[in-house]
Amino acid sequence: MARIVVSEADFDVGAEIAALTAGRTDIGGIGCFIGTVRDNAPGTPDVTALTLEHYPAMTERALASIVALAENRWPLLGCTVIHRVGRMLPGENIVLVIAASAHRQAALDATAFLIDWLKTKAPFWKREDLASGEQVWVEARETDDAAAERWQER
Amino acid sequence: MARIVVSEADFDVGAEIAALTAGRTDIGGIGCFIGTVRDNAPGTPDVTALTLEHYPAMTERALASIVALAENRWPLLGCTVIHRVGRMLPGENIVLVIAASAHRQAALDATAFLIDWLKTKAPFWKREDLASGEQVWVEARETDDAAAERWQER
Amino acid sequence: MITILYFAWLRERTGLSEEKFLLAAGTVTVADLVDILAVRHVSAFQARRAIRCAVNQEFADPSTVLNAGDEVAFFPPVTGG
Amino acid sequence: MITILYFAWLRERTGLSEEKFLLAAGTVTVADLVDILAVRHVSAFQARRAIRCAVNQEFADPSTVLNAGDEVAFFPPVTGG
Repeated sequence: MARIVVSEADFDVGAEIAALTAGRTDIGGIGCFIGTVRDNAPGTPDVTALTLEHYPAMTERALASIVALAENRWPLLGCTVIHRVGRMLPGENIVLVIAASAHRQAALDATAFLIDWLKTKAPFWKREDLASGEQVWVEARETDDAAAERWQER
Repeated sequence: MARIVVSEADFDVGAEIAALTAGRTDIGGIGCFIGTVRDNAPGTPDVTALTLEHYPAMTERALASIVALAENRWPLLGCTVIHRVGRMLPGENIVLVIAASAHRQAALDATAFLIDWLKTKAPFWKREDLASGEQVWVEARETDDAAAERWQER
Repeated sequence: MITILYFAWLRERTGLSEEKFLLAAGTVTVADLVDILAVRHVSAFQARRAIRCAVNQEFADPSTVLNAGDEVAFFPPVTGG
Repeated sequence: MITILYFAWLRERTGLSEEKFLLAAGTVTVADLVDILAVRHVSAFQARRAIRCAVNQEFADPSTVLNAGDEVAFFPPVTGG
Protein backbone atom coordinates (compact mmCIF):
# COMPACT_ATOMS: atom_id res chain seq x y z
CA MET A 1 0.00 0.00 0.00
CA ALA A 2 2.85 2.35 0.79
CA ARG A 3 4.57 4.29 -1.96
CA ILE A 4 8.37 4.34 -1.58
CA VAL A 5 10.52 6.23 -4.07
CA VAL A 6 14.26 6.91 -4.18
CA SER A 7 15.10 9.19 -7.07
CA GLU A 8 17.15 12.14 -8.28
CA ALA A 9 13.93 13.84 -9.39
CA ASP A 10 12.13 16.41 -7.26
CA PHE A 11 8.67 15.57 -5.90
CA ASP A 12 5.37 17.45 -5.95
CA VAL A 13 3.90 17.47 -2.44
CA GLY A 14 0.40 18.46 -3.57
CA ALA A 15 0.30 15.74 -6.22
CA GLU A 16 1.57 13.11 -3.76
CA ILE A 17 -1.08 13.98 -1.18
CA ALA A 18 -3.77 14.03 -3.88
CA ALA A 19 -2.68 10.60 -5.17
CA LEU A 20 -2.73 9.15 -1.66
CA THR A 21 -6.19 10.49 -0.79
CA ALA A 22 -7.96 10.27 -4.17
CA GLY A 23 -11.42 8.74 -3.81
CA ARG A 24 -10.88 8.03 -0.11
CA THR A 25 -13.53 8.97 2.45
CA ASP A 26 -12.10 6.96 5.33
CA ILE A 27 -9.12 9.27 5.96
CA GLY A 28 -9.53 11.92 8.66
CA GLY A 29 -5.99 13.18 9.06
CA ILE A 30 -2.87 13.42 6.93
CA GLY A 31 0.51 14.13 8.47
CA CYS A 32 3.32 15.31 6.28
CA PHE A 33 6.98 16.25 6.64
CA ILE A 34 9.26 17.79 4.05
CA GLY A 35 13.00 18.09 4.58
CA THR A 36 14.76 20.78 2.57
CA VAL A 37 18.36 21.84 1.90
CA ARG A 38 19.31 24.58 4.31
CA ASP A 39 22.15 27.08 4.41
CA ASN A 40 23.94 26.62 7.67
CA ALA A 41 24.20 30.35 8.24
CA PRO A 42 21.33 32.66 7.37
CA GLY A 43 22.66 35.92 5.93
CA THR A 44 26.06 34.49 5.15
CA PRO A 45 25.18 31.24 3.44
CA ASP A 46 28.03 28.75 3.50
CA VAL A 47 26.40 25.69 1.96
CA THR A 48 26.34 25.98 -1.83
CA ALA A 49 25.10 22.46 -2.55
CA LEU A 50 24.23 19.17 -0.89
CA THR A 51 24.97 15.75 -2.35
CA LEU A 52 23.07 12.71 -1.14
CA GLU A 53 24.85 9.39 -1.55
CA HIS A 54 23.11 6.12 -0.78
CA TYR A 55 23.50 2.34 -0.88
CA PRO A 56 21.00 1.42 -3.59
CA ALA A 57 20.68 -2.29 -2.86
CA MET A 58 19.92 -1.54 0.78
CA THR A 59 17.97 1.71 0.58
CA GLU A 60 14.55 0.61 -0.63
CA ARG A 61 14.73 -2.44 1.60
CA ALA A 62 15.51 -0.24 4.62
CA LEU A 63 12.72 2.18 3.73
CA ALA A 64 10.25 -0.68 3.24
CA SER A 65 11.12 -2.08 6.65
CA ILE A 66 10.73 1.33 8.33
CA VAL A 67 7.34 1.77 6.66
CA ALA A 68 6.32 -1.75 7.73
CA LEU A 69 7.15 -0.87 11.34
CA ALA A 70 4.94 2.22 11.12
CA GLU A 71 2.10 0.29 9.51
CA ASN A 72 2.36 -2.29 12.25
CA ARG A 73 2.18 0.32 14.96
CA TRP A 74 -0.49 2.70 13.68
CA PRO A 75 -3.68 2.07 11.68
CA LEU A 76 -2.42 3.82 8.56
CA LEU A 77 -4.64 4.24 5.52
CA GLY A 78 -1.83 5.48 3.30
CA CYS A 79 1.88 6.16 3.46
CA THR A 80 4.37 7.77 1.09
CA VAL A 81 8.13 8.08 1.54
CA ILE A 82 10.20 9.81 -1.13
CA HIS A 83 13.93 10.41 -0.68
CA ARG A 84 15.99 12.21 -3.27
CA VAL A 85 19.61 11.36 -4.04
CA GLY A 86 22.27 13.24 -6.00
CA ARG A 87 23.08 16.94 -5.97
CA MET A 88 20.65 19.56 -4.63
CA LEU A 89 20.80 23.30 -4.04
CA PRO A 90 19.74 25.23 -0.92
CA GLY A 91 15.95 25.52 -0.79
CA GLU A 92 15.40 22.28 -2.70
CA ASN A 93 13.40 19.34 -1.36
CA ILE A 94 15.28 16.32 0.05
CA VAL A 95 12.69 14.06 1.62
CA LEU A 96 8.92 13.71 1.86
CA VAL A 97 6.96 11.63 4.36
CA ILE A 98 3.16 11.38 4.30
CA ALA A 99 1.05 9.27 6.67
CA ALA A 100 -2.74 9.15 6.55
CA SER A 101 -5.08 7.69 9.14
CA ALA A 102 -8.66 7.95 10.35
CA HIS A 103 -7.50 10.12 13.26
CA ARG A 104 -4.92 12.84 13.54
CA GLN A 105 -2.81 11.44 16.36
CA ALA A 106 -1.90 8.30 14.42
CA ALA A 107 -1.13 10.37 11.31
CA LEU A 108 1.09 12.81 13.20
CA ASP A 109 2.88 10.19 15.28
CA ALA A 110 3.54 7.97 12.26
CA THR A 111 4.91 10.96 10.33
CA ALA A 112 7.32 11.84 13.16
CA PHE A 113 8.32 8.18 13.59
CA LEU A 114 9.00 7.72 9.89
CA ILE A 115 11.28 10.73 9.60
CA ASP A 116 13.04 9.96 12.90
CA TRP A 117 13.75 6.38 11.86
CA LEU A 118 14.63 7.29 8.31
CA LYS A 119 17.27 9.69 9.65
CA THR A 120 18.96 6.98 11.69
CA LYS A 121 18.22 3.69 9.92
CA ALA A 122 18.29 4.33 6.16
CA PRO A 123 21.63 4.28 4.30
CA PHE A 124 21.89 7.88 3.08
CA TRP A 125 24.87 10.18 3.56
CA LYS A 126 24.96 13.93 3.06
CA ARG A 127 27.97 15.81 1.77
CA GLU A 128 27.96 19.60 1.79
CA ASP A 129 29.77 21.79 -0.72
CA LEU A 130 30.86 24.86 1.21
CA ALA A 131 31.42 28.38 -0.10
CA SER A 132 35.11 27.91 0.73
CA GLY A 133 35.28 25.16 -1.87
CA GLU A 134 35.59 22.44 0.76
CA GLN A 135 33.44 19.33 0.64
CA VAL A 136 32.37 18.06 4.06
CA TRP A 137 30.50 14.92 5.05
CA VAL A 138 27.70 15.84 7.44
CA GLU A 139 28.17 14.19 10.83
CA ALA A 140 25.37 12.21 12.44
CA ARG A 141 23.79 14.05 15.33
CA GLU A 142 23.22 12.43 18.70
CA THR A 143 19.88 14.21 18.91
CA ASP A 144 18.77 12.19 15.87
CA ASP A 145 19.57 8.94 17.64
CA ALA A 146 17.72 10.18 20.71
CA ALA A 147 14.71 11.11 18.58
CA ALA A 148 14.61 7.62 17.10
CA GLU A 149 15.17 5.94 20.47
CA ARG A 150 12.14 7.57 22.07
CA TRP A 151 9.88 5.45 19.84
CA GLN A 152 11.28 2.31 21.45
CA GLU A 153 10.59 3.37 25.03
CA ARG A 154 6.83 3.45 24.61
CA MET B 1 4.51 36.40 9.36
CA ALA B 2 1.91 33.70 9.78
CA ARG B 3 -0.85 33.25 7.21
CA ILE B 4 -4.26 32.66 8.78
CA VAL B 5 -7.31 32.06 6.62
CA VAL B 6 -10.91 31.17 7.46
CA SER B 7 -12.89 30.58 4.31
CA GLU B 8 -15.50 28.47 2.57
CA ALA B 9 -13.04 27.88 -0.27
CA ASP B 10 -10.88 24.77 -0.50
CA PHE B 11 -7.10 25.15 -0.18
CA ASP B 12 -4.20 23.88 -2.30
CA VAL B 13 -1.63 22.23 -0.03
CA GLY B 14 1.16 22.29 -2.61
CA ALA B 15 0.60 25.96 -3.39
CA GLU B 16 0.51 26.87 0.32
CA ILE B 17 3.80 25.08 1.02
CA ALA B 18 5.37 26.65 -2.08
CA ALA B 19 4.25 30.14 -1.00
CA LEU B 20 5.63 29.64 2.48
CA THR B 21 9.02 28.38 1.32
CA ALA B 22 9.55 30.43 -1.86
CA GLY B 23 13.04 31.90 -2.01
CA ARG B 24 13.89 30.59 1.48
CA THR B 25 17.15 28.75 2.11
CA ASP B 26 17.00 28.88 5.90
CA ILE B 27 14.21 26.30 6.25
CA GLY B 28 15.27 22.73 6.95
CA GLY B 29 11.97 21.10 7.83
CA ILE B 30 8.30 21.66 7.11
CA GLY B 31 5.60 19.93 9.12
CA CYS B 32 2.11 19.77 7.76
CA PHE B 33 -1.28 18.44 8.84
CA ILE B 34 -4.46 18.20 6.78
CA GLY B 35 -7.78 17.31 8.35
CA THR B 36 -10.38 15.81 6.02
CA VAL B 37 -14.07 14.90 6.18
CA ARG B 38 -14.39 11.24 7.04
CA ASP B 39 -17.26 8.75 6.84
CA ASN B 40 -17.77 7.31 10.25
CA ALA B 41 -18.18 3.81 8.92
CA PRO B 42 -16.01 2.53 6.07
CA GLY B 43 -18.07 0.35 3.71
CA THR B 44 -21.38 1.63 4.99
CA PRO B 45 -20.80 5.39 5.00
CA ASP B 46 -23.19 7.18 7.28
CA VAL B 47 -21.93 10.77 7.05
CA THR B 48 -23.19 12.44 3.89
CA ALA B 49 -21.95 15.96 4.67
CA LEU B 50 -20.25 18.03 7.33
CA THR B 51 -21.13 21.62 8.15
CA LEU B 52 -18.63 23.82 9.98
CA GLU B 53 -20.13 26.70 11.92
CA HIS B 54 -17.92 29.28 13.58
CA TYR B 55 -17.97 32.54 15.56
CA PRO B 56 -16.46 34.92 13.01
CA ALA B 57 -15.56 37.79 15.35
CA MET B 58 -13.68 35.39 17.61
CA THR B 59 -12.24 32.88 15.14
CA GLU B 60 -9.36 34.74 13.57
CA ARG B 61 -8.46 36.22 16.94
CA ALA B 62 -8.37 32.74 18.49
CA LEU B 63 -6.30 31.40 15.61
CA ALA B 64 -3.88 34.33 15.81
CA SER B 65 -3.38 33.73 19.52
CA ILE B 66 -2.77 30.01 19.00
CA VAL B 67 -0.22 30.79 16.27
CA ALA B 68 1.44 33.37 18.55
CA LEU B 69 1.83 30.72 21.25
CA ALA B 70 3.51 28.39 18.77
CA GLU B 71 5.81 31.13 17.48
CA ASN B 72 6.76 31.93 21.04
CA ARG B 73 7.61 28.36 21.81
CA TRP B 74 9.43 27.22 18.67
CA PRO B 75 11.78 29.09 16.31
CA LEU B 76 9.35 29.03 13.39
CA LEU B 77 10.35 30.42 10.00
CA GLY B 78 6.84 30.21 8.59
CA CYS B 79 3.37 29.18 9.65
CA THR B 80 0.07 28.75 7.80
CA VAL B 81 -3.32 27.89 9.30
CA ILE B 82 -6.34 27.56 7.02
CA HIS B 83 -9.72 26.45 8.35
CA ARG B 84 -12.71 26.00 6.12
CA VAL B 85 -16.28 26.76 7.17
CA GLY B 86 -19.61 25.89 5.59
CA ARG B 87 -20.72 22.61 4.03
CA MET B 88 -18.23 19.91 2.95
CA LEU B 89 -18.53 16.40 1.57
CA PRO B 90 -16.65 13.27 2.71
CA GLY B 91 -13.09 13.33 1.37
CA GLU B 92 -12.91 17.12 1.30
CA ASN B 93 -10.31 19.17 3.15
CA ILE B 94 -11.30 20.88 6.42
CA VAL B 95 -8.13 22.27 7.92
CA LEU B 96 -4.48 22.83 6.99
CA VAL B 97 -1.59 23.54 9.35
CA ILE B 98 1.95 24.15 8.11
CA ALA B 99 4.94 24.98 10.34
CA ALA B 100 8.46 25.52 9.00
CA SER B 101 11.68 25.69 10.97
CA ALA B 102 15.42 25.19 10.58
CA HIS B 103 15.10 21.75 12.18
CA ARG B 104 12.53 19.01 11.91
CA GLN B 105 11.68 18.61 15.58
CA ALA B 106 10.45 22.18 15.95
CA ALA B 107 8.46 21.91 12.71
CA LEU B 108 6.81 18.64 13.74
CA ASP B 109 6.11 19.67 17.33
CA ALA B 110 4.66 23.04 16.28
CA THR B 111 2.43 21.31 13.73
CA ALA B 112 1.07 18.90 16.34
CA PHE B 113 0.64 21.71 18.87
CA LEU B 114 -1.23 23.91 16.40
CA ILE B 115 -3.76 21.25 15.44
CA ASP B 116 -4.19 20.07 19.06
CA TRP B 117 -4.87 23.62 20.27
CA LEU B 118 -6.99 24.52 17.30
CA LYS B 119 -9.23 21.54 18.06
CA THR B 120 -9.86 22.67 21.62
CA LYS B 121 -9.45 26.48 21.62
CA ALA B 122 -10.88 27.81 18.35
CA PRO B 123 -14.63 28.45 18.04
CA PHE B 124 -15.64 25.97 15.35
CA TRP B 125 -18.47 23.46 15.59
CA LYS B 126 -19.08 20.47 13.34
CA ARG B 127 -22.51 19.20 12.40
CA GLU B 128 -22.86 15.93 10.51
CA ASP B 129 -25.61 15.15 8.05
CA LEU B 130 -26.28 11.43 8.41
CA ALA B 131 -27.58 9.00 5.79
CA SER B 132 -30.71 8.64 7.95
CA GLY B 133 -31.50 12.30 7.32
CA GLU B 134 -30.62 13.28 10.89
CA GLN B 135 -28.35 16.22 11.62
CA VAL B 136 -26.07 15.70 14.60
CA TRP B 137 -23.66 18.07 16.33
CA VAL B 138 -20.31 16.36 16.81
CA GLU B 139 -19.44 16.05 20.50
CA ALA B 140 -16.09 17.21 21.80
CA ARG B 141 -13.78 14.33 22.61
CA GLU B 142 -11.95 14.10 25.92
CA THR B 143 -8.92 12.79 24.06
CA ASP B 144 -8.74 16.14 22.28
CA ASP B 145 -8.57 17.97 25.60
CA ALA B 146 -5.91 15.54 26.78
CA ALA B 147 -3.92 16.10 23.58
CA ALA B 148 -4.00 19.85 24.12
CA GLU B 149 -3.19 19.56 27.83
CA ARG B 150 0.03 17.63 27.25
CA TRP B 151 1.59 20.77 25.76
CA GLN B 152 1.14 22.53 29.10
CA GLU B 153 2.89 19.90 31.16
CA ARG B 154 6.27 20.34 29.51
CA MET C 1 -27.20 46.57 27.36
CA ILE C 2 -25.21 43.50 26.34
CA THR C 3 -25.37 41.39 23.19
CA ILE C 4 -25.82 37.64 23.59
CA LEU C 5 -24.83 35.26 20.79
CA TYR C 6 -25.66 31.55 20.48
CA PHE C 7 -23.84 28.97 18.38
CA ALA C 8 -24.33 25.36 17.28
CA TRP C 9 -27.04 23.51 19.27
CA LEU C 10 -27.47 26.47 21.61
CA ARG C 11 -28.53 28.51 18.60
CA GLU C 12 -30.92 25.75 17.54
CA ARG C 13 -32.42 25.21 21.01
CA THR C 14 -32.86 28.90 21.79
CA GLY C 15 -34.06 29.51 18.25
CA LEU C 16 -31.88 32.64 18.27
CA SER C 17 -28.50 33.68 16.90
CA GLU C 18 -28.50 36.86 18.91
CA GLU C 19 -30.48 38.71 21.56
CA LYS C 20 -30.01 41.91 23.55
CA PHE C 21 -30.16 41.97 27.32
CA LEU C 22 -30.36 44.89 29.74
CA LEU C 23 -27.92 44.34 32.61
CA ALA C 24 -29.40 44.68 36.09
CA ALA C 25 -27.83 47.17 38.49
CA GLY C 26 -24.95 45.81 40.54
CA THR C 27 -22.40 43.14 39.74
CA VAL C 28 -23.57 40.58 37.20
CA THR C 29 -21.38 37.59 36.35
CA VAL C 30 -21.62 35.05 33.55
CA ALA C 31 -23.10 32.61 36.08
CA ASP C 32 -25.79 35.14 37.03
CA LEU C 33 -26.64 35.63 33.36
CA VAL C 34 -26.90 31.88 32.81
CA ASP C 35 -29.33 31.65 35.76
CA ILE C 36 -31.55 34.24 34.12
CA LEU C 37 -31.29 32.79 30.59
CA ALA C 38 -32.02 29.27 31.89
CA VAL C 39 -35.51 30.45 32.81
CA ARG C 40 -36.10 31.92 29.39
CA HIS C 41 -34.48 29.09 27.36
CA VAL C 42 -35.15 25.99 29.41
CA SER C 43 -34.03 23.26 26.98
CA ALA C 44 -30.97 25.16 25.78
CA PHE C 45 -29.52 25.68 29.25
CA GLN C 46 -30.47 22.30 30.69
CA ALA C 47 -27.01 20.80 30.30
CA ARG C 48 -25.09 23.69 31.82
CA ARG C 49 -21.84 21.81 32.20
CA ALA C 50 -21.76 21.32 28.43
CA ILE C 51 -21.94 25.06 27.78
CA ARG C 52 -18.91 27.29 27.18
CA CYS C 53 -18.87 31.07 27.22
CA ALA C 54 -16.82 33.85 25.63
CA VAL C 55 -16.97 37.51 26.63
CA ASN C 56 -15.80 39.96 23.99
CA GLN C 57 -14.41 37.07 21.93
CA GLU C 58 -12.27 35.63 24.73
CA PHE C 59 -13.10 32.46 26.65
CA ALA C 60 -14.70 33.40 29.98
CA ASP C 61 -15.41 31.71 33.34
CA PRO C 62 -18.70 31.62 35.25
CA SER C 63 -17.16 34.24 37.57
CA THR C 64 -16.33 36.69 34.77
CA VAL C 65 -18.04 40.04 35.50
CA LEU C 66 -20.13 41.56 32.72
CA ASN C 67 -20.21 45.22 31.69
CA ALA C 68 -22.55 47.23 29.49
CA GLY C 69 -21.59 46.85 25.83
CA ASP C 70 -20.13 43.36 26.27
CA GLU C 71 -20.63 40.69 23.62
CA VAL C 72 -21.38 37.42 25.44
CA ALA C 73 -21.40 34.18 23.44
CA PHE C 74 -22.68 30.77 24.56
CA PHE C 75 -21.75 27.59 22.71
CA PRO C 76 -20.93 23.90 23.21
CA PRO C 77 -17.30 22.75 23.53
CA VAL C 78 -15.56 23.45 20.23
CA THR C 79 -15.12 20.66 17.68
CA GLY C 80 -13.16 22.19 14.82
CA GLY C 81 -9.92 21.08 13.28
CA MET D 1 34.80 -14.75 -1.72
CA ILE D 2 32.88 -11.80 -0.29
CA THR D 3 32.16 -8.38 -1.79
CA ILE D 4 33.08 -5.33 0.27
CA LEU D 5 31.43 -1.97 -0.41
CA TYR D 6 32.46 1.44 0.91
CA PHE D 7 30.30 4.55 1.16
CA ALA D 8 30.74 8.26 1.94
CA TRP D 9 34.12 9.08 3.51
CA LEU D 10 35.02 5.41 3.74
CA ARG D 11 34.79 5.27 -0.04
CA GLU D 12 36.94 8.38 -0.31
CA ARG D 13 39.58 7.26 2.20
CA THR D 14 39.91 3.74 0.81
CA GLY D 15 39.76 5.11 -2.73
CA LEU D 16 37.42 2.21 -3.52
CA SER D 17 33.68 1.70 -3.97
CA GLU D 18 34.06 -2.06 -3.98
CA GLU D 19 36.61 -4.79 -3.49
CA LYS D 20 36.56 -8.55 -3.35
CA PHE D 21 37.99 -10.51 -0.46
CA LEU D 22 38.72 -14.20 -0.08
CA LEU D 23 37.47 -15.40 3.31
CA ALA D 24 40.01 -17.27 5.39
CA ALA D 25 39.14 -20.77 6.61
CA GLY D 26 37.26 -20.92 9.93
CA THR D 27 34.86 -18.46 11.48
CA VAL D 28 35.33 -14.86 10.37
CA THR D 29 33.29 -12.09 11.95
CA VAL D 30 32.80 -8.49 10.92
CA ALA D 31 35.29 -7.52 13.66
CA ASP D 32 37.89 -9.91 12.20
CA LEU D 33 37.36 -8.42 8.76
CA VAL D 34 37.80 -4.91 10.13
CA ASP D 35 41.10 -5.95 11.75
CA ILE D 36 42.36 -7.15 8.38
CA LEU D 37 41.05 -4.16 6.39
CA ALA D 38 42.52 -1.71 8.94
CA VAL D 39 45.98 -2.85 7.90
CA ARG D 40 45.24 -2.36 4.22
CA HIS D 41 43.29 0.94 4.58
CA VAL D 42 44.93 2.64 7.54
CA SER D 43 43.32 6.09 7.36
CA ALA D 44 39.85 4.79 6.49
CA PHE D 45 39.63 2.45 9.48
CA GLN D 46 41.36 4.71 12.00
CA ALA D 47 38.13 5.89 13.64
CA ARG D 48 36.57 2.45 14.04
CA ARG D 49 33.86 3.58 16.40
CA ALA D 50 32.54 5.87 13.69
CA ILE D 51 32.11 3.01 11.23
CA ARG D 52 28.86 1.11 10.69
CA CYS D 53 28.45 -2.15 8.82
CA ALA D 54 25.74 -3.95 6.88
CA VAL D 55 25.87 -7.57 5.78
CA ASN D 56 23.63 -8.46 2.85
CA GLN D 57 21.89 -5.08 3.15
CA GLU D 58 21.00 -5.46 6.82
CA PHE D 59 22.73 -3.61 9.67
CA ALA D 60 25.27 -5.93 11.28
CA ASP D 61 27.25 -6.10 14.54
CA PRO D 62 30.98 -6.68 14.99
CA SER D 63 30.07 -10.21 16.04
CA THR D 64 28.12 -11.02 12.87
CA VAL D 65 29.63 -14.09 11.18
CA LEU D 66 30.48 -13.80 7.48
CA ASN D 67 29.88 -16.42 4.81
CA ALA D 68 31.11 -16.83 1.26
CA GLY D 69 29.01 -14.74 -1.14
CA ASP D 70 28.11 -12.11 1.46
CA GLU D 71 27.94 -8.44 0.55
CA VAL D 72 29.58 -6.48 3.37
CA ALA D 73 29.23 -2.69 3.40
CA PHE D 74 31.15 -0.21 5.56
CA PHE D 75 29.95 3.36 6.02
CA PRO D 76 29.72 6.20 8.54
CA PRO D 77 26.55 6.69 10.63
CA VAL D 78 23.73 7.57 8.25
CA THR D 79 22.72 11.21 7.77
CA GLY D 80 19.75 11.16 5.40
CA GLY D 81 16.31 12.59 5.87
